[in-house]
Amino acid sequence: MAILEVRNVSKRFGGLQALDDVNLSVEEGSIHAIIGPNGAGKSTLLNCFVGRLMPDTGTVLFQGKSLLGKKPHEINQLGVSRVFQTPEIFTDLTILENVMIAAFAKRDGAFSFNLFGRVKKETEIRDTAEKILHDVGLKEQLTHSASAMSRGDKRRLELAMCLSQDPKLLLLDEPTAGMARADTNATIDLLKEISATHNITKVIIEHDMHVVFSLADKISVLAQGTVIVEDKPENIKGNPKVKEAYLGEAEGE
Amino acid sequence: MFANLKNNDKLIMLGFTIMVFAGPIILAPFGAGYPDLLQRFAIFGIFAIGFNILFGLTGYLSFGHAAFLGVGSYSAMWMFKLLTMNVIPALILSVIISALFSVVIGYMSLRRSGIYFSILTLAFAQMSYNLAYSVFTPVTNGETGLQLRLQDARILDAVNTSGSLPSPSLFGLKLSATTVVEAFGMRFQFNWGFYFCAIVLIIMFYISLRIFRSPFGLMLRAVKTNQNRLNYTGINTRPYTLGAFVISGVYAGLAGALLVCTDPLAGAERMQWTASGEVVLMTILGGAGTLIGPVIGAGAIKYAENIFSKINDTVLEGYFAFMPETISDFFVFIVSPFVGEGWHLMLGLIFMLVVTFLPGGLVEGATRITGWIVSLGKKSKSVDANGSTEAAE
Amino acid sequence: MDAVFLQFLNGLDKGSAYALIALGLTLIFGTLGVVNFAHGALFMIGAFCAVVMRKILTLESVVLSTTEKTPWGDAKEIRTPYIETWFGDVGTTMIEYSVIFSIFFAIPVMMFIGVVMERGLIKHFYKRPHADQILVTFGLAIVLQEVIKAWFGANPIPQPAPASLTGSVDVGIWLGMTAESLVYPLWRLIYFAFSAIIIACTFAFLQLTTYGMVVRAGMADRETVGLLGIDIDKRFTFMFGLAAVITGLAGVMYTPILSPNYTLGMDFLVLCFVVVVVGGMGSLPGAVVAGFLLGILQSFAAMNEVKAILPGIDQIIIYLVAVIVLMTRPRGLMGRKGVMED
Amino acid sequence: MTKLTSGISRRNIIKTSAVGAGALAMPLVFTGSAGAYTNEPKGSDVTFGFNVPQTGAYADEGADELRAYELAVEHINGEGDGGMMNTMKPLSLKGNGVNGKKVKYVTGDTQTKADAARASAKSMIEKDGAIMISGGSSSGVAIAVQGLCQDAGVIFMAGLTHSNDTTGKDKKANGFRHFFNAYMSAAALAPVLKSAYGDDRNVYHLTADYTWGWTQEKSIVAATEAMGWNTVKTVLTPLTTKDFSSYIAPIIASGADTLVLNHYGGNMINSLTSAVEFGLRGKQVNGKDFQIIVPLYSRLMAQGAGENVKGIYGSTNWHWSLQDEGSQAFVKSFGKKYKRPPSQAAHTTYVQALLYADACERSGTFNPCGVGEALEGHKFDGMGNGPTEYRAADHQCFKDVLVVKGKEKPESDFDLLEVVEVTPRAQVEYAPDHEMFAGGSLGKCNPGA
Repeated sequence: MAILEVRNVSKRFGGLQALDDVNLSVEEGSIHAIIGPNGAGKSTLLNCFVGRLMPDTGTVLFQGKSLLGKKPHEINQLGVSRVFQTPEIFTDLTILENVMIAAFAKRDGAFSFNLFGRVKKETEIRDTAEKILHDVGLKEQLTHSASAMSRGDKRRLELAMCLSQDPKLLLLDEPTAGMARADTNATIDLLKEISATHNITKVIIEHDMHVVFSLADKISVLAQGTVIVEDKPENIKGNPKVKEAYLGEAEGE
Repeated sequence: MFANLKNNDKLIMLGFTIMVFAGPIILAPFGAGYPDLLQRFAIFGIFAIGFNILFGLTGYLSFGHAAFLGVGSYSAMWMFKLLTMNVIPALILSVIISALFSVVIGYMSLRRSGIYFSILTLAFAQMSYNLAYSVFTPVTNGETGLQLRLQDARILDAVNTSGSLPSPSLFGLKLSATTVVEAFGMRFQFNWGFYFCAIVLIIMFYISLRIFRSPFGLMLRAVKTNQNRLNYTGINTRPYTLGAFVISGVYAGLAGALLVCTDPLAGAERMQWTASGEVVLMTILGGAGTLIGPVIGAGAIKYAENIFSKINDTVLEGYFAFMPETISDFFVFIVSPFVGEGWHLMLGLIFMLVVTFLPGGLVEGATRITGWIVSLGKKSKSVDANGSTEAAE
Repeated sequence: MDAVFLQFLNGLDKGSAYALIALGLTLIFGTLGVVNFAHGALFMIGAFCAVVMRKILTLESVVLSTTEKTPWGDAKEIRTPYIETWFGDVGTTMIEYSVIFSIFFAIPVMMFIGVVMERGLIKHFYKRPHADQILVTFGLAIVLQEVIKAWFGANPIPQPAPASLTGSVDVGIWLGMTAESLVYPLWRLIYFAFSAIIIACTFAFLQLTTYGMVVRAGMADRETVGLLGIDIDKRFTFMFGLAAVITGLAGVMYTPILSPNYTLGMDFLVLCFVVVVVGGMGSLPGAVVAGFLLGILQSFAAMNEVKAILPGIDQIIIYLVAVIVLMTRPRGLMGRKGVMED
Repeated sequence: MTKLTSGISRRNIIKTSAVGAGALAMPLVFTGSAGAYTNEPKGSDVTFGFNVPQTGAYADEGADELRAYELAVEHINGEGDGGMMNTMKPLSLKGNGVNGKKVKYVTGDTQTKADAARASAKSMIEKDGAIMISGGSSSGVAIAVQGLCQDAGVIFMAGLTHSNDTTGKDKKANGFRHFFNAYMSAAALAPVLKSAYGDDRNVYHLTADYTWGWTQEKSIVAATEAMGWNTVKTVLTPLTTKDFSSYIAPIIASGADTLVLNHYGGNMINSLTSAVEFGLRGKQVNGKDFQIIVPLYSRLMAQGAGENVKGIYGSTNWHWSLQDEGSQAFVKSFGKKYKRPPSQAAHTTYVQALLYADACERSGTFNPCGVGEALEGHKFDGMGNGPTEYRAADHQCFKDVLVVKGKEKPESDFDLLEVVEVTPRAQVEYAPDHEMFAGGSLGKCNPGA
């Protein structure tokens, strides 16, 4: 069954047709990658999922309900979590607090006037957070400030925040962007581990073929705002259309 | 950072309570142990604590909080004029009115962030001030300030036949009453008004402490760090920031009400933007985002305003009288531009120094000094050894 | 109709002061990213440059009179400005035109003050939060105004314009109206023309010179320009000085309209921040447009016909406009996205 | 073991023993006995509290007030040349302090804000033990501090306060005003204006939009309309206005031939500058020269407005060029010490300090009720304004009022106004229940304890 369905989505910025009649369907429990050369409209498409952008036409359905017009926090509360291209975390807070915030959001909803509760006494939330931090392999002192972490650890922390919410759908926006090969491999391993322990549908937006082919169950190739191919990884590799799309880019560069 | 220390909250509360209650004794040697200033310490402490909940936690810098202080004062004053001199109804009404006022202003201002938010709050406050001074004079009594009159209704109080104005009371206990004890050549003044304000201060400090420790407070701190991430984490930040805004508005309203409980006159100047600026200065001077910082900042500024401004040349000559005349004249000459009529200059310099060298405010200064003493203690043995060899030479 | 036109002129005049101050403030913000609460103080110091110039020109020789006495019995002092003793009538004329001389005096002084301020204090605050910048510059503003108070007292010091430039001009005739229907003070027209020239020069400098282009590029992306091997810091220091000069000149020329005293800076501080925010933080044309817009609206709000409908509107118009603009246009009239929203 | 109580209301003595202090296990030393009134002086000296604007736009005026206070204290203590102590009649002071006690003083900053002024006065009463408060430079401050002194049980000698309300609807038993008021300004000015400008004038008022402005406008409108002038329009201007051009411009089209500026301080300086700039003074309207009137003048304002004040009528409480014996003595004494002539603010505060001290000496006590009684209805001379009386009914001082004009050829920075007429007291006097002053009552004197 499709958990996320994108139907006929188009988006235009001034003279640029960023998305042109995109159709996509993500199966529950799968890892679905969206790839494409630079400027293909990957990020625009992702922003349409999470409420940052409003498509000109078409709909985005999550579990049969439209996501259009919903605010980012409402979409999150439906069970869609997101990892950013550069890790977005709360740098002034401790590592543990970062994850606890996500866990609170899951438990208490988008707003709770919990003025006199004590964060310290929320043992359940704390245990969940600690466990997930352990799962993602963060070995740092949990009461340390999140600001001094390495970029790789920040990525782990961000993943932990998402996982603590036990989302139905996890959106990963170029999770290995700007990483060295070794870090990229570590991230791939991490994502694999997580997939083994947490059965979460994932959509990965990626530029790096290596990452995509190691992880994805299904791949959609986006070029010039449209999906040119949607298939299993092994079939994508030899597809001439994909080659053309990437080669065209290569020539352009 | 005090907020992050895993100190025992009970210990903090106990220490704070003792310090506040002993205020009249501790501050007497510094010339600040008289009721009016003590009351101001407590009241502006409340104001700054409330401001800190908004600014210190969420990072939203409001330049219009004095408006809520003024609204609190006016509503309390009208309660004194119409209903009763008992302070409780006055406090209740000022809390309600300032909450309503801050919901309206907060709802509109919080639609913008950064300096746009600051300017919006400033604009609302300045409008309130300008109108209070002129067009709304029937409600505010404009320049002269809203005061008690013998003819006021006060429907719950017995008819006043004494011919003099009544003074605010707590169920018959007059807040203006003071017990004076003279000892060690000093006067210690224990005033009911101060103790009433002190109790409110302690309660409000406790509430602020609980907010700091609560999930709500955690969310507010997250707003300051990364509002975008918080939105994508499923948190609707608007009600959180509005909540913080209204809470701090209520703190301000309460402080305004206490101002007229201790001195029944509400002047429009307390709504001016400079008054809003003052609470910003208090909070940052003491240490924004820390629990105790705002109280210390409020105390420091009110002390400067009330004590430094009274040091004239005659007083200075008294200070330096132990020196030979030429030297004392020199010192008077050097110091006098910074006190008395020059106390603003002193204040300006202090801000510049504190902000430049102690971004965390006086609390950071205290932490550094403590750290320095501790490290000094560790080194003291080796220093001693060196010292003795030098002495031997 | 004439009344409306007259208020329009008044608005242009007020607006030109607002625009100049806001232009300076925006230059500082745009180039250095610093929120300068001491900006009002720069305006005030500019005005006091005119005061100092006049003081210098009127330095007096003091002779104790042998015949006349003061009411308290001391010998009376007979004071004559040196310049009159030396140059006679020419000296008297020089004193009269002191405002004009002040312009040339203020340029190096303000440039110096600006550079010292930037190198001595502001540069340490580039990486600090805006709240810190606001506080430290606010502290500086207090210090500067207290120093001025200590030297010149709290009372306003009149700085009359030269007699030949006071009087009024019949603007109506130029516009084809009947004579005497629209008469306007000459000095205010001069002020308007002066600020128009300064604004034009500033824009020309930024748009047409290579120096200005580099600065504008630096405003957009400091690091990249730095990578090109250009010492952008030095240029930004110069821009701070330039902003101080613009603001100071606004103050010098304003003295005949408003006798300066030490609170002048704080009086204009809030106003010029409102102007800048309404125009859009970091937008130079926005600052100018908003300056004139607010000046004109303020003048119209003061009209009796308007006040009859909305009592007290002249008390709040500036702030009301700020609220309406910010509610409908989140980044001011011409602001860029993402500026000062953290 | 003795206890002392003080505070705003002594009626309510809390019978608390010093348990709080005792619990600290300190050896307590108690001195003093219960006072009969607030801050009853126990030692060999007595403290006066001088509350003046030291910051803000009126700081120069405040500085001059402080100079005068310092001089007054010197004279009371028998130092210096004695100043007006030589001319004051009757005089009880002996030049050895007051009631045998040496006078000391403390100073505070009103910031020209009601709140700050009250805080400052309170600290002088509560901390420094001031027995009286004096000074100030605006009516809002004076009324606020007067109310405080009434509650605290000390005497308040108001400084510069010109609003009718100070001794009108806000009058207090513990407060006395030496300065004149808006009604008196209007009554003194009207005849002079009539003889100078005729009885057929169309007047336009610009009025500062707060209580003082309103009372002055009302007073001037009443007085000028009584002599036949027509009020064309009255316009309120925000206190914060700097550039008055928008308010001046409509006057030209209104058909008015006279402009009254009910402004004080910086407001007045700026509005007058704008009016002159727009050429109002050279104008001919209805066949008459356009005229500007500034009902309340001070020398500092005249200084700030420079050339523009020349020939403009107004009123003032006192001027140093007066030739009577008292004024001469004061100017001489002040000039010797500070090398400048005193302002009217200095005169007012100097005289008030002396009068207060004299009343204490006469009544033999510092008790506000005794002192108040001695001041009520007190008639004296030799203080610069001719025969003067502190009226018992409202504690307003009645004396001649000076009508002044901006001097055409000033000889120095201080020589800006010339006295054109000394309006006799009878002409400016009014009944205590005059409608502009009605609505308040003195209440009873409050000694605090």
